[in-house]
Amino acid sequence: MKIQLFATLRDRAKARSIEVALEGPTTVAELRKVIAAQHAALADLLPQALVAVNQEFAFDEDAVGPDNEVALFPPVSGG
Amino acid sequence: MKIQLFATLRDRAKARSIEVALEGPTTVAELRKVIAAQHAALADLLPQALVAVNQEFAFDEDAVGPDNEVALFPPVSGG
Amino acid sequence: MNDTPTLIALTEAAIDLNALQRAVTTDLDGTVVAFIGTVRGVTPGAAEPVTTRLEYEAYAAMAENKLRQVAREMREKFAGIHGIALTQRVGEMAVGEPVVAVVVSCGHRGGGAFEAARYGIDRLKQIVPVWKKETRPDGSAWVEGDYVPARGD
Amino acid sequence: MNDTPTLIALTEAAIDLNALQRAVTTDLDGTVVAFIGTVRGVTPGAAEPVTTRLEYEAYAAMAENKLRQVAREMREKFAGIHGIALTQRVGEMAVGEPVVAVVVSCGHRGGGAFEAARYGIDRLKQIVPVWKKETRPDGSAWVEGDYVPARGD
Repeated sequence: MKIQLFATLRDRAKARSIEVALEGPTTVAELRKVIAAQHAALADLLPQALVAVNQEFAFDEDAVGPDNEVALFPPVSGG
Repeated sequence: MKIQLFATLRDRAKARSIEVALEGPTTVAELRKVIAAQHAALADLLPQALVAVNQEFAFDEDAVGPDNEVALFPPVSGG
Repeated sequence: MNDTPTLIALTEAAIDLNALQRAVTTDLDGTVVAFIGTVRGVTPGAAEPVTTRLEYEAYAAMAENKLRQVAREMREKFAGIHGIALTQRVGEMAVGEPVVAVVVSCGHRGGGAFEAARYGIDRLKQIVPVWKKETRPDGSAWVEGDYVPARGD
Repeated sequence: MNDTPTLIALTEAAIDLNALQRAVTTDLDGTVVAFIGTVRGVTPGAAEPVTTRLEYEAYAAMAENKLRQVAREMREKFAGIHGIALTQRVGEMAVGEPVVAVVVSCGHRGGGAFEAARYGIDRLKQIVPVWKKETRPDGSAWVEGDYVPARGD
């Protein structure tokens, strides 16, 4: 599945998105582990990173699957 | 001396200013009485009217004389 | 660069908020707060709820002095602010038009600009000699103010 | 006429405060309050006090949704307000330029527009997915946010 990246995470990955191999639906907590394992360059940024699923903030116990729109980014600093 | 008028007082007097005959320096309280006596049309508006002397709000016990810039107007309603 | 620009205007010209924002913003500022008073067309609950037009008159020389006094008081009470613009428009204005603007800059959003703008418009409505005449469908009348100045105002 | 206009914009265009004021002002309004966030050039006390430029990036689709959510929350908390405009600019901006605007109208100056504008910018900075990269004389770096969203944000 595709995961969009923003700000520090995009710079680190040198890409606007990454692909993650996922075997069916899982949780946000599991997804974080899968990303860290498959994209080592992002590993140290993941603990602080926020996950959005279908454009809403998502939390560790939330479900996430290949059909969702998923994004990974640092705490926001706009305004 | 000349007294500038604004808003309701100007409308009532049908003039931007009135002339008041004053025998030398006096107080704002006295000036109010003189105006009421010499310009009867303004008499009923005078109790609520504000007096400015040299562009500052003036109070009954303050001195005022023919050399001052004097204005008479209702409480402000700008903004 | 002047870190504390103060702009005072009593004018018949339309109020340009973009220009006022630029004028108050110094290099130290990340926040600008603007209060804008507009001509309200409908005042629910009022005896005559519909306003067609407002006409503003000022005692110009004193009004400019009192606008400067409001700016001084704002700086005394809100030490964190930098730029101040106080603009009072006079003449005839239609419903929806900006009549008065109090624009304040400061470093951060918690630096006092909100509070200073609120203080500024409250004081302006107390001590700046400006009066408005309201035109309603049934005629026109001066709007009565109610603040009686005290010594020091 | 719509008594509760809501304007949401995530845009590369310059912010036009005059247009935003007109857009939020209904016939019921005598007050408009605008918070404008600008690019601060100097932050005294910071390790690197001088900013040359800011570059803003957004997760656009989610940012627009979250701007709408901020507007909904403003209406829930401040029942007296009428119009709301929330504009976040993205792209490169120079010192002094407006980056974000929260503009609120209400009937009278005590009707909640000051409080709603303050609430709006606070929430925008918490939940709208936008990030800024700061260019200083010594290089550039992303500015770190510190708000961790909770369920419902």
